Amino acid sequence: MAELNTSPLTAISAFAGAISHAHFEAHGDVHVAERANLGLATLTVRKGQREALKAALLAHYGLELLDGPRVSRGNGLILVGTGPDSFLAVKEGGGWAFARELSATLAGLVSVADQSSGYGVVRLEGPAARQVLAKGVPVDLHPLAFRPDDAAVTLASHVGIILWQEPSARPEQDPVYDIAVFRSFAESFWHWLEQSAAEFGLRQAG
Amino acid sequence: MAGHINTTNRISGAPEIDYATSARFTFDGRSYTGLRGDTLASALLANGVKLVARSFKYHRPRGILTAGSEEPNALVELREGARKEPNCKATTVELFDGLSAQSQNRWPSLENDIGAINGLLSPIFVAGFYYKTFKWPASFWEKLYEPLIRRAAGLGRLSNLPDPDSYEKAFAFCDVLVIGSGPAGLAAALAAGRTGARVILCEEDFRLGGRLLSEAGEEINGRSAREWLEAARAELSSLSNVTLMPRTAVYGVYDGNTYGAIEKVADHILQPAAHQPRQRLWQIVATRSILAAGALERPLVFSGNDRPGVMMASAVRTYANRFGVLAGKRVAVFTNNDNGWRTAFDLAAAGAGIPALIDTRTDVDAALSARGRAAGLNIISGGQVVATNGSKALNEVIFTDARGVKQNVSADVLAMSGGFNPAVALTTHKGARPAWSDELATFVPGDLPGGMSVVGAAQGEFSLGAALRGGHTAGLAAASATGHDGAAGDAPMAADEAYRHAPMWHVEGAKKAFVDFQHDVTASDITLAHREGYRSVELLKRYTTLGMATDQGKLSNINGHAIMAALAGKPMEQVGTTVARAPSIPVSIGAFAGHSRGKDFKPTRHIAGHAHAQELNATFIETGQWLRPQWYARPGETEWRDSVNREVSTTRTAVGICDVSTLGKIDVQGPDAAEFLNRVYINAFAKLAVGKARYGVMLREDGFILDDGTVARFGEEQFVVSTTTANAGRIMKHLNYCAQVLWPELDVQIASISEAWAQYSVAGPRSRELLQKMLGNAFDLSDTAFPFMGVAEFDWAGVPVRLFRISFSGELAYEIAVPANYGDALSRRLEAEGQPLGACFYGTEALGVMRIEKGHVGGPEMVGTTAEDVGLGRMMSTKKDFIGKALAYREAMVDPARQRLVGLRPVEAGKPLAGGAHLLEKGAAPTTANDQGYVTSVTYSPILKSWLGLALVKRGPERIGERMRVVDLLRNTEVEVELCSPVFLDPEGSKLHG
Amino acid sequence: MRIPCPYCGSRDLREFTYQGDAEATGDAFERTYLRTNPLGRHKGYWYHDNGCRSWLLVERDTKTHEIYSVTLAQKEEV
Amino acid sequence: MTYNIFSLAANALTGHRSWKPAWRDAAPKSTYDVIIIGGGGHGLATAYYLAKNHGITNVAVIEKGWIGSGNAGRNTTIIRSNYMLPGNSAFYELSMKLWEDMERDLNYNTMVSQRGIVNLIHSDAQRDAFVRRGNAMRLEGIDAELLSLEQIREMLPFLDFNNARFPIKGGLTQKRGGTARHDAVVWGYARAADRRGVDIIQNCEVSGFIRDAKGAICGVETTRGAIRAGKVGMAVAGNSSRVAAMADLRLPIESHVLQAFVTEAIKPFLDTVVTFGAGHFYVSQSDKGGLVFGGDIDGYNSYAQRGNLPTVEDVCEGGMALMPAIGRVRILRSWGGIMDMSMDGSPIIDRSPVEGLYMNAGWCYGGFKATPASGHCFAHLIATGAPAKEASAYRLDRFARGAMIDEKAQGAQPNLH
Ligand SMILES: Cc1cc2nc3c(=O)[nH]c(=O)nc-3n(C[C@H](O)[C@H](O)[C@H](O)COP(=O)(O)OP(=O)(O)OC[C@H]3O[C@@H](n4cnc5c(N)ncnc54)[C@H](O)[C@@H]3O)c2cc1C
Ligand SMILES: NC(=O)c1ccc[n+]([C@@H]2O[C@H](COP(=O)([O-])OP(=O)(O)OC[C@H]3O[C@@H](n4cnc5c(N)ncnc54)[C@H](O)[C@@H]3O)[C@@H](O)[C@H]2O)c1
Ligand SMILES: Cc1cc2nc3c(=O)[nH]c(=O)nc-3n(C[C@H](O)[C@H](O)[C@H](O)COP(=O)(O)O)c2cc1C
Ligand SMILES: [Zn+2]
Repeated sequence: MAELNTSPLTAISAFAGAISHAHFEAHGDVHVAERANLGLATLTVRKGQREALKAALLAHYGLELLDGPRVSRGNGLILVGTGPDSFLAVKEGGGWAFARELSATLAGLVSVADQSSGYGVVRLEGPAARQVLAKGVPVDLHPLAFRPDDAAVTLASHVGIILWQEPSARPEQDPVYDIAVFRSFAESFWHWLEQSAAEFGLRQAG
Repeated sequence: MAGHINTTNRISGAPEIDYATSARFTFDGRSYTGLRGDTLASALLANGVKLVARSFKYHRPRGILTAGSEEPNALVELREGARKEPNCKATTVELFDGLSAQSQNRWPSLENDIGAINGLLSPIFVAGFYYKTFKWPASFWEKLYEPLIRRAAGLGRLSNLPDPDSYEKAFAFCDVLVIGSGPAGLAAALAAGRTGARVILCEEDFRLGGRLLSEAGEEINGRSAREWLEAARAELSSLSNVTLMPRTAVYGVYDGNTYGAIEKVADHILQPAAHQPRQRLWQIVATRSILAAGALERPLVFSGNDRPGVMMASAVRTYANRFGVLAGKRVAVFTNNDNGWRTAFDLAAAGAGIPALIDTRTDVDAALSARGRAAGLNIISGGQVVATNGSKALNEVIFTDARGVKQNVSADVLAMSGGFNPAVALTTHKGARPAWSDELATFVPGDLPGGMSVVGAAQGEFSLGAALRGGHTAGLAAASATGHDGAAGDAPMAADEAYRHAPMWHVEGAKKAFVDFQHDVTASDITLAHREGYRSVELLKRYTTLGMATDQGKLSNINGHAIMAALAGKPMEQVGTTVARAPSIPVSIGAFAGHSRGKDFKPTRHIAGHAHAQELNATFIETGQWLRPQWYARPGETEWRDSVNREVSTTRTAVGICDVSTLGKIDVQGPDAAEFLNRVYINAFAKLAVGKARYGVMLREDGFILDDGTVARFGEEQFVVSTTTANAGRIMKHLNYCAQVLWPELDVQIASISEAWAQYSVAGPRSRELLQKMLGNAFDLSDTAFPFMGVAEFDWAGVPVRLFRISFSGELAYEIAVPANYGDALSRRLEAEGQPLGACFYGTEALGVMRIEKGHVGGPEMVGTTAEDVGLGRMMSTKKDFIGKALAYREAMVDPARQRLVGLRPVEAGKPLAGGAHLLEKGAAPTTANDQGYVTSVTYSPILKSWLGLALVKRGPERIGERMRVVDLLRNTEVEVELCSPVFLDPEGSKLHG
Repeated sequence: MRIPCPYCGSRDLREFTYQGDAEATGDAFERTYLRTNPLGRHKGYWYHDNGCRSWLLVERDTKTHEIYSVTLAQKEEV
Repeated sequence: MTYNIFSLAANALTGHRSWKPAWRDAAPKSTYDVIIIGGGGHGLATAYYLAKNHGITNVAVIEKGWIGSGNAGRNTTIIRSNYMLPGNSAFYELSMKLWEDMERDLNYNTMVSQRGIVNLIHSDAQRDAFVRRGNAMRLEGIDAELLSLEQIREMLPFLDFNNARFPIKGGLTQKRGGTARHDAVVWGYARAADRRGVDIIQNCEVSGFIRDAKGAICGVETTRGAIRAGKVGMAVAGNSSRVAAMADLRLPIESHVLQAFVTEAIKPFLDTVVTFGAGHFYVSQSDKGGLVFGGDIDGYNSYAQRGNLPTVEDVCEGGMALMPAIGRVRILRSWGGIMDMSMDGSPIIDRSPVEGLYMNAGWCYGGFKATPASGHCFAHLIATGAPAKEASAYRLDRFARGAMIDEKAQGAQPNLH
C-alpha cells in the first residue's frame, strides 16, 4: 500500500492550459500575460458599515476607498468596485490565504468570499489593446471615457468579465488592462482574445 | 499589369480612376479588363456589356440602372465555390483582379432565358394572380404549383457550403457620427472635427466624396470642387479625433443612440488576408448624429422604361465623370427637372451624341434653355417618352412632343430623371414617419430620432452651397451639444443652383411601364390593386410586392404611391408611404453572427479537472455551457453502457469519484443569512446547526418548483447554498432579487462561488476509507466525529478543504472541495489514493443511474411540477412563510388527480423503458383521454438487473402496485410495467452509513 | 437600447434582463399574474446581469423605449 | 366574382377591368348584433364563422389601421399542431384541419404549404422531452415522427453536423405542419366574411366601451363615432391589455416585441421549416425565395413594432451555428410585432368578467397557426355563450385556479415562454 501522501497540492492557474497551447507572435501590438497566484476575494459590505469599512481600510491598508466602478489602491492590495456594495479585492501573490486575512481584518464590516481560484486574470497591454477589446466589450474605453483606475463589470463577446485599467507610463497610447474572467470560461475567452488580436499580432508579455 | 484604356467605352481624365492599373475579371465566363477604381458595373459598361440580369418575375432582360446601392436590376452572383455570394449589386462591387461574376435567375443562359416565357403569360401573371388560382386539387399545391413558383422565383443561388470567411463585431463610441461623405457630410465632419469632438465618419462607398466624385465643373470657395475634396480628405485624415470609415454603411438606428454599421473589410480583394474578417459589424453609440446620406434620383414610369440602356441620369454622369466610362454613344435624355440637362451637357462634353433632350416641362428656365440651344441640343419641351425599342438593349426612343406628335430617335442610352428623393430611411427606423413636401414633391425627414440632424440632399437641400452650409452648421451644433465649442472656420461656399422640377408620376403608354423594376410591378398592377381594394400603401405593397425587392423600394415606392394617390383621388400626405426598416442596406447573416459560430457559438465551460478527465478517456457531454465527463471508457468496453454499468457497480460496491464542480455554489453570509434562507426555502433553515447541511427546495413565486439542493452552514453567519448546474445563474439572480427587492431590510450578502471551488463526490462503501487515508490526520471522518449531513472546513495538503457528508447516490458518500486551481491536483490525488481500493471515476450517466435507483428527483421531474407532485410536499413548512407559499395551494395545484411521481418496473425484467413514453391502462385505447402520464427518466440498473423508470402518473402514489403499459407510439414499443415506489434501492437508507 | 445603471453608467441592453412589472398592486395572485402593461410610461424591474448584479427600477416608455429614470431597487443607505 | 383559373383567364383578355374589391371598405352603421374589435386574422375569422356557422351576419369588424396591420401581417407563417398538453392539442389540431380545407372553404388561395416542420434534438434529455411531446400528439391522433440523425442529414445536408457546438442528434417532425401566406389568410377571411355580409371597417380605432345601466357592454366608442352592438368581442392580440383596460380589466398578459427577419431572395434552398433546439432560431423559405426567420422575443415589455440589436445578433448566431452556409445571405429587412404574452404561454378564449364583452387574447408568438380555430371557437362562444369544446381549457380563471397550460413550464414569466 502506498505511503500517506501529504505533499501539498499544486495549483494550475485558469489560463495555464490556454496559454500553453496559444500561438504568439514574436512582434505585435498587443501583449498578454496571465497574472497567476493572485489573492482574489469578493468583498460585500454589510448593512450600514460602509463608513466603518472606509475607516478600517484606511487604518489597515492605507487605502482610500473610492465610490463607484473605480480601483482603490492600498498597501499590498487593490479593491475593484464591482457593484454598489461589492468589490473584487486583489493582492499580488496572495492566493487563497488572502480571503482569510481580509475576513479577519474586516470582520463584521464585510462578508468575504475567496475567489483566488474563481477568476483567472490576464493583463492585456500595448498600443492595440483598446482595439482588441472593442471587438467584444460594449463599453467605451476611449482615454477620455475610461482612465487608469476605472473599472467595469461587463462582457467580452459572450463571456462576463471584470475589467480595469492599470496606471501606466502612457495610458492613452499604451494602455494596460487587467481582465478577470470566471475560471471555467478562460479558454473561451482566450480563444476570442486570440482571434481578435491576431490582426495586430499577439505577443506574450514578460 | 499594364493599364488598358482601349476598352470600348472608356474615356480619359477621370481623377478617381487609376488608368495604369488594370484588373481582369470574368462575367458569365467571358474575360474582360477594367481599371482600379472601377466598380463591376462601370467595368462592364466600359466593355460595352449592356445585358447583365433578368428580372424576378417575367425574366425580362435588364441592364445597369444606377451607380449605387439602390440598384434594382444589375444583381450578380459573385465569386465561386464556397465564397459564392448571390445578389451582389454590380454597382457597388469594387473591381479587383481575378473577380468572377455570373448572371443569375436565368436558365439556360442570360441571353436565352426560358423563364422569359413568364413575360408572355404576363396577362395572367398579374399582381396577386396566385391567390385566385392553384386551389385545386389541394395536394397539387405542394407537389406541383409551389415547386414551380419557387423555382421561378428567387434570385441568385447559395453554394450550400459553409461560409469559409470570418466575421467580426466591434463597438465604437463617439460624440458625433456623420453618415455619408458627400459635401454635406464632409463639411459636417470638418466642422465637428475641428472643435476636438470625437467624430466618426461612415461612408458606404470605397471613396469619400459623395456626389463630388461624380460631378464636373463644380466650384467650392472659388476653386475647383476637386481641390476642396482632396484638401478635406487630407485634413480629416490628419485629425486624431476623427475616424474615417470608408466602405462602411450605417444600416440601422436603434434605441439609445445606437447605430448599426457594416464595414466591408475584404470584399474588394480576392479573399481576406490571414486574420482578416470579410466584414465587420459595428455598433456605434453616438451622442449626436448627422445624417448626410444624400438623395436618390427617381425613375420615370413609362412604357419600356426597363430596357437595358435606360438609366438614371445622375448615374450616366457618374459613369462618365467618376469612372471615365461612356455608358452610351448616343445618350437621349428624358427628364422633368434640370438634372437631366446636366447629364446632357456633361455627356456631350465627354463626347457622346445627344439625340434628344426630352423635358416634360414647357417652362424650362430660360438660361438653361439658352445653354442647351447653345450646345446644339435637340430640345423637346413638353415631351414624353412613350416607348422604347431594342431587343436586350435599347436602340430607339419614341416620344411625343408638346403637341402630341410622335417622333423617334436612335439611342443606346436613355438617361432619365424624375426628380430626387432624400435618403430618409434612417430617420424612420425608430418609428417616425417622413413628411411630404409639395414643393419638392417628395418625402423629407419628419420627426427625427433623438440626437440626429439631417443635412444636405438628405434634408431636401439639393444645392451644393446648401449642402456645405448645412453640414458645417450641423457639425458645429452637434459638437457644441457634446461640449466642444472650438473654432471651426467658416462654412465652405458654393453656388446655390435652384431645384426646378415638375412632378410626373406616370406616362400613359401601350406597353408595360415599370414602377418596381426588380419585382416587375407595373403601373397597371397598381391600378389592379386599387380596383380590388388593396388601397392602403401597405396593402398595395403586400398585394403587388411593390418595394419588397432587394432595393426595398428606394427607387419605386414614391412613384407607386403617387400613382395610387392619383387613382384614389387623395393627396400624398394622406396616402403616405410604407414603413422603412433596418437594415437599410442588406447585411449578411454572417456579419450579425460574428465570432459566435461553430464551436464558438456559445462559450464552453471547463471544469478544473478537464485535462485529467481527458487523460482518463472521458467522453464529455454538454450540460448547458459546461462540458462534463459522461463516462470514462476503459479498454475492452465497447458499449457506453459497459462503462456506465462498471462505474455504478464499482461505486455501489467499492468507491466512485465524480466531478460535481458544475453545481452552483452560492455564498450567503451576514447576520440575517439564516432568516433569509428560511424565507427562500420551503423547509426550515433558521435552526440548521453550524457544521450541518440540509436538503432544501425552493419554489417560484407561482408555487411551482424552482430548484433544489443542499445548504451547508459553516458558521453562525455563513452558509453555502448549492444549486443544480442548469439553474446556477437563475438562482443567483433570484437570491439577489430576494435580498435587494423583497427584503432589503435583511443584512445578508450573496456571492457566487461556483467557480472558486472544484468539488468531487466520493461515494460508496469504501469512500470513508479512501478519504481518511488521503486526509490522514487532517480530519477525523468517523461516523461520530462526522455524521451524516455533517460539513466541515479545514486545511490539508496546503489548501483549504470543504467537506460535506451528503449523498446523491444513496451510498456512504462525501463531497470534497478545494480551491479550483487545485482541482486538477485533487482529482489526481483521489485517483492515486483510490486505486488500491478499486475506485473509479464515474460520469453523469452513472450519476443519473444511481439517482434514479434512489428515486431522487432531477431536472426532468422538476418541469412544471409542485413539491407535492414529486413527493416532497411534506417539506413545505406550515409554520413559516416562504416564497411560493401564497400561490402553491391553488385548487388545481393540490388536486389529487394531478400526475405525481412514481417508480416503474417492467413486469418482464430486461424490457427496456423509454423516456418520454406515455402510460396507458391495460386495454385502454391510445387516446388523450386515456393518457395516464409519462415517463420522466429511465435507466438500466446494473445492481437490480432491470430497467427502472420514474414517471408522473395521475394519482400515481395511490396506484402503487397497479400495472400499466408504457407506450411509445413514435418508436412502436410497448412495455408492461408495475407502478412502484420511486425509491428502488435501499429504501431504509442503511447504505448511507456505510 | 442603453440603460444608465446608477452604479455602472450607461450600458448596452445585452448586459441586462427585464423581469417584470413594478407597478402591479394587489395580493400575491394579482401581483404575480396581472400586469398593468401600459402603452407609455411604465416602471419595471431589470437586473444588471452582466454588470454589477443590481436589481434596477427602470422607468421607460414602452412605445418609444425612452428611459426616464433608473434607480437601484434597493435604495442606497444614507 | 369567384376566383378560379377561368375567371382569371377571362379577365386577362379584358385587361383585368372587371375585378371587384375583395371586400367592401364599409362605413360604420350605428348598430350591429356583434362587433369584433381587431381586423387581424382572428377577428376576421371570427366574423366569417359567426356568419357561416351561426348565421349571424350583422357583424362589424373594426380595425384601427388596415386589415392585417398587426401580427397577422408580420408573422413567420408557421402552422403546426405539435403541442404537448391536453388543453392545447385538440385545439391546434382543429386548426390544422381547417387549414387543410381553407382554400376551398374561402375560395382564396392562402398557399397553405404542408412542407413539414422539423424540431432538432441536441441532447438525450431533449429527445425525451420531444418523445413526450410526439406521443402526446399521437395520442391525439396528430402525425408526429421521430427522425434519426441520418434522416436529418439526408433532408438537410447543409446543417452543421461536424463542427457544431451542440451536436444534432435527431429531430421530431410533423409533416402536416408547414407555412401559409399570412397576408392571404387575412384577405381570404375578409373577402369571405364580406361576401356573407360582414362589414369590415378600417381606419377606425376603438377608444372606449359603451355600457348600459347595468354596466354591461353594449357598444364601442371609436374614432369614427359610437357604434352599438349586442355583443362585443375583442381580438386585438398585442393590444389586449389596452382594450381590456377600457373595460377596467387587468389581464394576465404582458406585451412583448418579437422580431422577424427576411433575407434577399435566393433560389430554393430549404424545403421545410426547421427549428434549432440549441439556440433561438427557426427558419423557412418563402415562395418568393427569402429565408424567413426569427428567434426569441426581445425580452422587455414593449409596444414598439421594432426591436434591438442584441436579439438580432442572438438570432443570427443561432442561424450561423445551425447553417453555416447562410453566412453570405443578406438580411433584407427586419421588423417587430407586439405579442400578447400570457402568463402561461397559452391563449384565452372566454367571456370576460364584464357582461357583453368576450375575450380572445394571449396568443403569444403562436397565434397565426391558431387563426382558423380561434375564429371558429370564438364565434361559437359569442354565438352560444358556451365555450367550444376544443377551446374549453382556455378559460380566464385558470390562473386563479392554478390550472395553467404551460408547455414550457416557465411560470408567470412571459419572457421565458
Ligand atoms: C414576428 C412574429 C412572428 C410570428 N410567427 C408566428 C408563427 O410562425 N406561427 C404562428 O402561429 N404565430 C406566429 N406569430 C403570432 C401570430 O402572428 C399572432 O399570434 C396572431 O397573428 C394574433 O392574432 P391576430 O392575427 O388576430 O392579431 P393581429 O393581426 O395583431 O390583429 C389584431 C388587430 O387589432 C387591431 N386593434 C388593436 N387595438 C385596436 C383598437 N383599439 N381598435 C381597433 N382595432 C384595434 C390591430 O390593429 C390589429 O390589426 C408571430 C408573431 C410575430 C409578431
Ligand atoms: N442636381 C440636383 O438637382 C441635385 C439633387 C440632389 C443632390 N444634388 C447634389 O448632391 C450633393 C448633395 O450632397 P450631400 O452631401 O447631401 O449628398 P451626397 O449624395 O453627395 O453624399 C451622400 C453620401 O452618403 C453616402 N451614404 C448614403 N447612405 C449611407 C449610409 N447609410 N451609410 C454610409 N454612407 C451613406 C453615399 O454613399 C454618399 O457618398 C450636392 O452636391 C448637390 O448639389 C444635386
Ligand atoms: C413571411 C414574410 C415574408 C416577407 N418577405 C418580405 C420580402 O420578401 N421583402 C420585403 O421587403 N419584406 C418582406 N417581409 C416583411 C414585410 O415587408 C414587413 O416588414 C412586415 O410584414 C412587417 O410590416 P412593417 O415592416 O410594415 O411594420 C416579409 C414578411 C413576412 C411575414
Ligand atoms: Zn450596473
